Amino acid sequence: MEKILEVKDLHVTFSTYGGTVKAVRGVNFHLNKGETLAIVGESGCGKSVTSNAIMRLIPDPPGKISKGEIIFRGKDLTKLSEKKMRGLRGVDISMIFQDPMTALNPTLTIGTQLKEGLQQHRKISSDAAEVKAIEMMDLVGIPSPKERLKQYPHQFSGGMRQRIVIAMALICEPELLIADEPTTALDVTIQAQILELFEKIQEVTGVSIILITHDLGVVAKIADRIVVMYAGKIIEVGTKREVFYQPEHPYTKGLLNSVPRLDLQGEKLTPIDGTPPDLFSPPAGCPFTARCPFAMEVCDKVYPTGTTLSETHQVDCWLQDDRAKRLLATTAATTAEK
Amino acid sequence: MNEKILQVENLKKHFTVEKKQVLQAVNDVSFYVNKGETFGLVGESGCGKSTIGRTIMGLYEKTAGNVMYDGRNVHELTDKEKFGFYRNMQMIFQDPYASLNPRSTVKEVISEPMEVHGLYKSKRKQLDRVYELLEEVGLNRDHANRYPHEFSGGQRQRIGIARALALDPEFIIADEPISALDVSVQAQVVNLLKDLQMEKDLTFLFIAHDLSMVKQISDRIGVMYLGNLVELTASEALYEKPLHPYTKALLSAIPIPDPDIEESRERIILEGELPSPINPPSGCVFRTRCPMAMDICSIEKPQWQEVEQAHYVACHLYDHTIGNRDPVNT
Amino acid sequence: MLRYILKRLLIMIVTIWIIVTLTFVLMISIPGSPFNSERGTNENVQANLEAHYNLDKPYHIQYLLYLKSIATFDFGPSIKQPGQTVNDLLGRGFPVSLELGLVTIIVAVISGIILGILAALKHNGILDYAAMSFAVLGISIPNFVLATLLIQELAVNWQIFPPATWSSPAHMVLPVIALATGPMAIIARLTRSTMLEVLTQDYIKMARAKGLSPWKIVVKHALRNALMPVITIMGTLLASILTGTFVIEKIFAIPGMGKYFVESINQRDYPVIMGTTVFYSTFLIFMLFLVDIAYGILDPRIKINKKGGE
Amino acid sequence: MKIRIGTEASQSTDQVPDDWFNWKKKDKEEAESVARPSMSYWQDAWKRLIKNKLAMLGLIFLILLGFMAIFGPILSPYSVKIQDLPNQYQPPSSDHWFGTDSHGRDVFTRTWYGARISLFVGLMAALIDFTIGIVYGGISGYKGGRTDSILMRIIEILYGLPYLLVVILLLVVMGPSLTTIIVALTVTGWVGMARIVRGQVLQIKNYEFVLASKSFGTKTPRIIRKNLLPNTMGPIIVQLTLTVPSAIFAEAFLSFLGLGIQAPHASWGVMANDSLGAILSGNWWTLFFPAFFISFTMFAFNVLGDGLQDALDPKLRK
Amino acid sequence: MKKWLVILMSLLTMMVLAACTANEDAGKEKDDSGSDDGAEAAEEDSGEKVLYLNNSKEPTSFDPAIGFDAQSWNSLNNLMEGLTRLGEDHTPEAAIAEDWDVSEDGKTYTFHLRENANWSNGDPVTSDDFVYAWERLLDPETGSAAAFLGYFIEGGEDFNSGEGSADDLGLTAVDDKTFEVQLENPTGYFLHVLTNPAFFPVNKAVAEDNPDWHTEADSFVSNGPFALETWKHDDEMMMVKNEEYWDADTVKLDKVHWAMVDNENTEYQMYQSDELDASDIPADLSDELIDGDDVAMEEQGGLEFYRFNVNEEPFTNKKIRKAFALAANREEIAQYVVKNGVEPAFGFVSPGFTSPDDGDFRDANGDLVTFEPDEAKKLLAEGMEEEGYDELPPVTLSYSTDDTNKAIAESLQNMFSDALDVDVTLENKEWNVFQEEQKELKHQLSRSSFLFDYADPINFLESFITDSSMNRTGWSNEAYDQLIKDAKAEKDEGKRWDLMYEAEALLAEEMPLFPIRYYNQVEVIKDGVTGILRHPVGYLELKHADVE
Repeated sequence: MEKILEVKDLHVTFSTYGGTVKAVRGVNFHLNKGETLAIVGESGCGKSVTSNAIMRLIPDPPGKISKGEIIFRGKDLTKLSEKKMRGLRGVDISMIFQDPMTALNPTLTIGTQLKEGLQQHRKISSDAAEVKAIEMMDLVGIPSPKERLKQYPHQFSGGMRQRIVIAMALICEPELLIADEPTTALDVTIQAQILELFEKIQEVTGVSIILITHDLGVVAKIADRIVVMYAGKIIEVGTKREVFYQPEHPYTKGLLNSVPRLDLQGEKLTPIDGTPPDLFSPPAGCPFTARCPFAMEVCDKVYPTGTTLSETHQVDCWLQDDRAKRLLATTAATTAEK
Repeated sequence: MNEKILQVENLKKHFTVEKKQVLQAVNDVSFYVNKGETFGLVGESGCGKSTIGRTIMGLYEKTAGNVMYDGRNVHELTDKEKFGFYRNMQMIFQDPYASLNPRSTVKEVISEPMEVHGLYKSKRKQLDRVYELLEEVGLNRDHANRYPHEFSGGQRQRIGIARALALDPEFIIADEPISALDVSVQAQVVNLLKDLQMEKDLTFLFIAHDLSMVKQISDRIGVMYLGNLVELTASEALYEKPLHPYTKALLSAIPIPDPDIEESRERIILEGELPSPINPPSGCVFRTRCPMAMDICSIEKPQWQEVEQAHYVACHLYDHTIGNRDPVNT
Repeated sequence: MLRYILKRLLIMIVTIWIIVTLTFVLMISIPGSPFNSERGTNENVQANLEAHYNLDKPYHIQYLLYLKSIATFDFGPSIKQPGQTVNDLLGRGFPVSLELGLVTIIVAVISGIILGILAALKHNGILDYAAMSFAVLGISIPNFVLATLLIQELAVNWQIFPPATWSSPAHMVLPVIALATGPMAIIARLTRSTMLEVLTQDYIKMARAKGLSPWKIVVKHALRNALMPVITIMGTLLASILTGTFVIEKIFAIPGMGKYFVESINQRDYPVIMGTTVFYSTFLIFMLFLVDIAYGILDPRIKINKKGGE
Repeated sequence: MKIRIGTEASQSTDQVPDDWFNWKKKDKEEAESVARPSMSYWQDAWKRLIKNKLAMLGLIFLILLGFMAIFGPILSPYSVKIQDLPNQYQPPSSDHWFGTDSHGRDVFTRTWYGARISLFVGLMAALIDFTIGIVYGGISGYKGGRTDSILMRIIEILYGLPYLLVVILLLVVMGPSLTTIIVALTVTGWVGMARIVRGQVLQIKNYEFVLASKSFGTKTPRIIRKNLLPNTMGPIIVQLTLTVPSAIFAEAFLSFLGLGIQAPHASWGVMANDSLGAILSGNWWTLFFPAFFISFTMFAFNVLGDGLQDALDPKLRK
Repeated sequence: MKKWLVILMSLLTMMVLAACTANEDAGKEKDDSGSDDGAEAAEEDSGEKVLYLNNSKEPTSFDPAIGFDAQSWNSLNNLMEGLTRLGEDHTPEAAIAEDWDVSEDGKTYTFHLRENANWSNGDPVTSDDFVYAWERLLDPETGSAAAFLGYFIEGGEDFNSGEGSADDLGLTAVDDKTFEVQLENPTGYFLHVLTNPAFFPVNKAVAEDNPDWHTEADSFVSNGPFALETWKHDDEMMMVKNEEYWDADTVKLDKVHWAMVDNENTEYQMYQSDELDASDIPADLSDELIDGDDVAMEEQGGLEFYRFNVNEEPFTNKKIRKAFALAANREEIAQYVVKNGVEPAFGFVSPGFTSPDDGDFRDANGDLVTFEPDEAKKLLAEGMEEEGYDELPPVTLSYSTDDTNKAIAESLQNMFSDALDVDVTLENKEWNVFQEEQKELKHQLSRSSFLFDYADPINFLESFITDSSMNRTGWSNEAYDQLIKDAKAEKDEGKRWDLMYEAEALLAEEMPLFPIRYYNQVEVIKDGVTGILRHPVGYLELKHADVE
């Protein structure tokens, strides 16, 4: 499998009046060609920051990629000049944002907004761009595209707007598409339409997708591999099935247990107690310690090194340590005795 | 046991937008809530579910119909009676960021209803009650002097719940209380609500767009579409045997966090978009997107009828005068 | 659209009527007479004059006469400039004031917007501080001080521009600078702050994600949205510029209509007071109306709403 | 393929002592702990403001100015009234720090007396604008509907009124005095404030916390007092910081029309206008000091206003 | 929506272009030695003599009966001419009237008009034109503020008050070129009065044809040294030499350009940048400029003074009035406040009125009101005792809104405080209100000014008789009334002057008003500009002016 993107030891910080927020703290992952990688996590875990960092869209100041490499097709994006980066954006890497209501400029026709990326990068005529725009509108399933090109965003519903945003992102036929919570703002029936569209697009264009989401249902449907983030760290990586069926990190487990399932009856949900830590002063050890039902003293003090469970499955957790396994066994024994 | 504490009869709520244009937010909706149960109201954004909640609460004037609480018409109460009524019924709001006054401390937020109703003569007692409430929702008394913005979303929502409990109500309208929260936290709040219901014998009207969560907490569920109630039944029945095409589509659209199930599932993808409530379709409002629409659907509004025991639906497919067609299997 | 315009027109007429009435009440409540002179005039002569200008009539008749003159757009003769009608005065003064005002607005808007954009793009940078200091300085100097200073430096000491009067483009430079500095500063600050806000919007991020150049993003995506608040304050700005023209016209000896405001009151030249008030108000209200329309053009959402309203 | 995930692990697994592998005591408090120090909105805003150097510069200047307005005249051996005609137009010296003016009065002393008048005018105008604006805008925004459109129409009419005309008429009718000046400044000045309050109220009255308050039967006055006002304060305060200097400025404009305050009192506006000829004659100090203080006060209030806007803007808070 | 951008860009470009052209223009002008515009430079090259002056404001009216103010006179006096005109020695000399006869009783004047006196349109100036103009002046329908000047004419006051008719006026057109006037009293200074623009003729034929003949340059007909070429209202005027003028040979200027700049500083700045040939001196610059070579200074008949209201406490008391009068340091006011070389006034009638024995009125009657702070303090104490005051009732000093008025008022406030220990409140009123209140005796102490209409002290002195509309003090004194009445009827000049000396002394004794300073006319004039005449009583004269 060809890696089209590799993120190595990425650190992103934001300096605010209250101090420095370490939003992303040493993140490593890669993306294979043609796959869909889901980055899952709760709000503030750094998943959006990571995706923005890949696009080099972190507002600087206050944000800053303080360390790390982002290798895309052999080039380190963090070292590219702004101008070269601009040539990459929209052409090789595109991005879709969460809220289709605000992602479109209300004062420009969608035709203008669709075409401008193409015109910027491909230096083609307005007419040619229009042909391409209509083609894209067709692809994303917008009826009578020619007429609708002249309309303004407010004349479209939320679902339609998200389709337009997708068309916009794909118009230059990028290799990598980063979708930042693309369905969160949509109703379920519309979400279903859009997810369907993603599948179709990947089939047609073969684009690799990084999907940022907090919705495990969505992940279960369209992801190939999953990255679980918590408090600026990646705590578990694996294929979809590994993460869903053999989760090893207590957080991943907790997450799966706390989600209500339509197909299961009446069992009480198991929430994860507590609140994620404040990233102004992240704990030295594992950030999940305070909420972890299996927290040990070591967890507070040292961040666990990664444990490789399979070729595709890694987890950062002290429970993987042999000593912890012994502890678990003795505890199980004592509980059983009682 | 099955005492109907709240009855909503043919409730209509229309808003006038600009001039002459009428937004039919709620159209002829009837249902009841039994004492001690959780009644879930689901639907997609703009279907009028929040409007129903606020109209029941008396925050909006109704356009037509009745809201009977404990045998009394909520919209016909005198100001004084209404003030008393608020002690029975309280509300939890959607946005934990917007529903707490950012300039008040947690103590002030929670004690505000008590102060308005003059429950406690002494400040001391009132404060004790605030501490008690905080602990009930899983926070601690040290939090009382902090400001809402210092808390996480889940914590804030618990503060909102504490406020709703301050008057010791028997009925709580929870208006999308979890939709703004993270998944792991949603379960905290839902469990808290469930515990409180057991402890205090509360009745809930639980409004949400997330059917899987509503199903988790509700005894009975009403499904809304564009201002109309389209189906109402017990929560298991709704999942096991949905009748209305919209309910079916809704159920199938919800992704299940299980790759195997998800990959094998067939789904009904609804075409098109939600019509505008300013100019809703004639007849059945769902007909424009319904995969099983018939001619009659555009002409006549389907009756609200009890098709099976305690299973209501408004759809011509189940109209006996047309012929009881068995619904297509999902 | 037509109905909307008609409705607006009706509201404008009512507004002007109220303004006229207010002005009339204020006007008759000032002591003094147009025929007051250092020497004191013969009573008989005074009575004759008052009769000639209908000032001997009861107030309600005078009021009706004014309303009539307004309805016919004929404000009658000026009392203090015999042989001149109010329409003559306005016809002469207004084009000059308009020219001054228009050039000022254009200069203020363009330079203000450019300054604001530069400041926003270099947020918290040196350019930002420089532009904003300049802007605040612009607001901080009374225009009569600035005007006198400009003449002394640029006209007298450096002899770059003519010091006063109004006859060639060169004559415009100093008064326009003096008048435009304040509004420019206001616009610059406003543009900066809305620009900063707009730049954080998702669609700007989207545009960046498309790989558009910063210049294109500013011009195509940010500017138009950032201009909305500028358009909103345009009405008030216009009013303040029109007020400001009085001072500037006086200092630069520009034959505009600004002085009629002050002199007509000092001289109790009632028809001129009425005429200038009505003219000014109508103009201003009409400009506010145009601002509304401009708003609609800039923001497609509004246009549609109006269409929907028909 | 092997990927190392953790990077901050300073020690390799083997170096971690065995006895750390013990269950940690459960601490519910910790899970719900709130790490940030408790701070009210105002404390928070203040902290933000302090970081804004320019705004603090403005604030410090204004405090100094206030101090000098109160104590400045005491520092000077001259009285504001004392004239010494033969001693006119003395340049700044150790006797007269800011020189003397056309009547041989000490400019230093007069500047601080002028500060009193100018600041008084500015503060009064702001206070009146504030009061009327809050009541009018509050009613308009809160009541909404018909009331709102009528009240807004009235404002539109006020916009249409030629301000200059109104002010002159007023001054002629009432005669120039401090009261007249303040009335003239506020007669249409409150409109801006009213619009801001209205906009704020319109926005905030739909917030859920207001609805929440209504949902347990809170009466309108309490809602306004407890919910609306505290939350509209930010932009109102910012507007106030802009009203004060613009009133001082407008007063200077009235002085140009000859409608300023009477001797022996003098505002900066009067002093500046009286000394306009200094640009020609070179007696710069007569104009410079009042003009400088007008400008710098304007500047200080403006940067402070900008700073406050940033500090009080809820959008920046999370 | 690119359209919008296009508009913006084109506007921007326009601005840049405008700025560039503006610069070019400015550059050119500098080369033209800073003249007003290119055209003017061309005129200078062609040898035309153009004088650049400032009229400060739009002339109220060029209708001689209506334009009764300085902003009309300065230009009107050079456009038209009456029967007599002030000469270089400030005395009346023959103008349209070649000569005249005065009857024995001094009441009948017969004027012989020049045969070659013509209007600018070629019409001859006839005695009918004078009858027509003077009747209009006195006609109550005209509403002329200058009508009172015509009260010297028999039946003038009656006609103007609506009691008589035009037919009873003492005006007779004997023939086209002979004009006879009957007066009420023998008025020794009548020839001087006639120089006032109110007595200018009006071309009857033109005026009857077009009543608005005087409002535009096109229709304006003049009979003086200059004709009106262009008149851009509120902007500028251009006068050209009137070739039809009987004395056209004397006129040296080809053109006079009038700007209308109503701001002292701007006016001077324009002078500095060579856009004006003459300018007033801003008070702030007086110290620097007043001794310069380019300064022309001329006396002006007039007085700035303060009126007491003798009906209002505390000024019901003569000693208190005097105390205030003596407490004012006029020298300092003149030197440091008003500046520009004005003279402090120690009497009421300004210098420059020549008595029959060739002395000056002022020198003959001496200093009547001086600065005596000690005496003032004493008088105040005495006065307060007389009135039984423990404390002086509050005093408000009123003035009409104006920078100089304000500066003087502020000085007086301080002087009263210094010398009398009295804190006076200042109050300024807008001019119109101030006038009205002063006439209605609503002030206690109010600023006033008087400029002579004609060169005779009686013009001022008769203002303070009982019931005079110019009195405005509430002061009434039988002895004074009698003195004035006698003086006006007195045919013998020597005796008449004695009566006037006595009246002025009585005024100083009673002190219903106190003087501040006399007026003067000061301006800076460019090198090479000569012959601009300013009369102490009278109007700007450009007939003899010349530009190098």
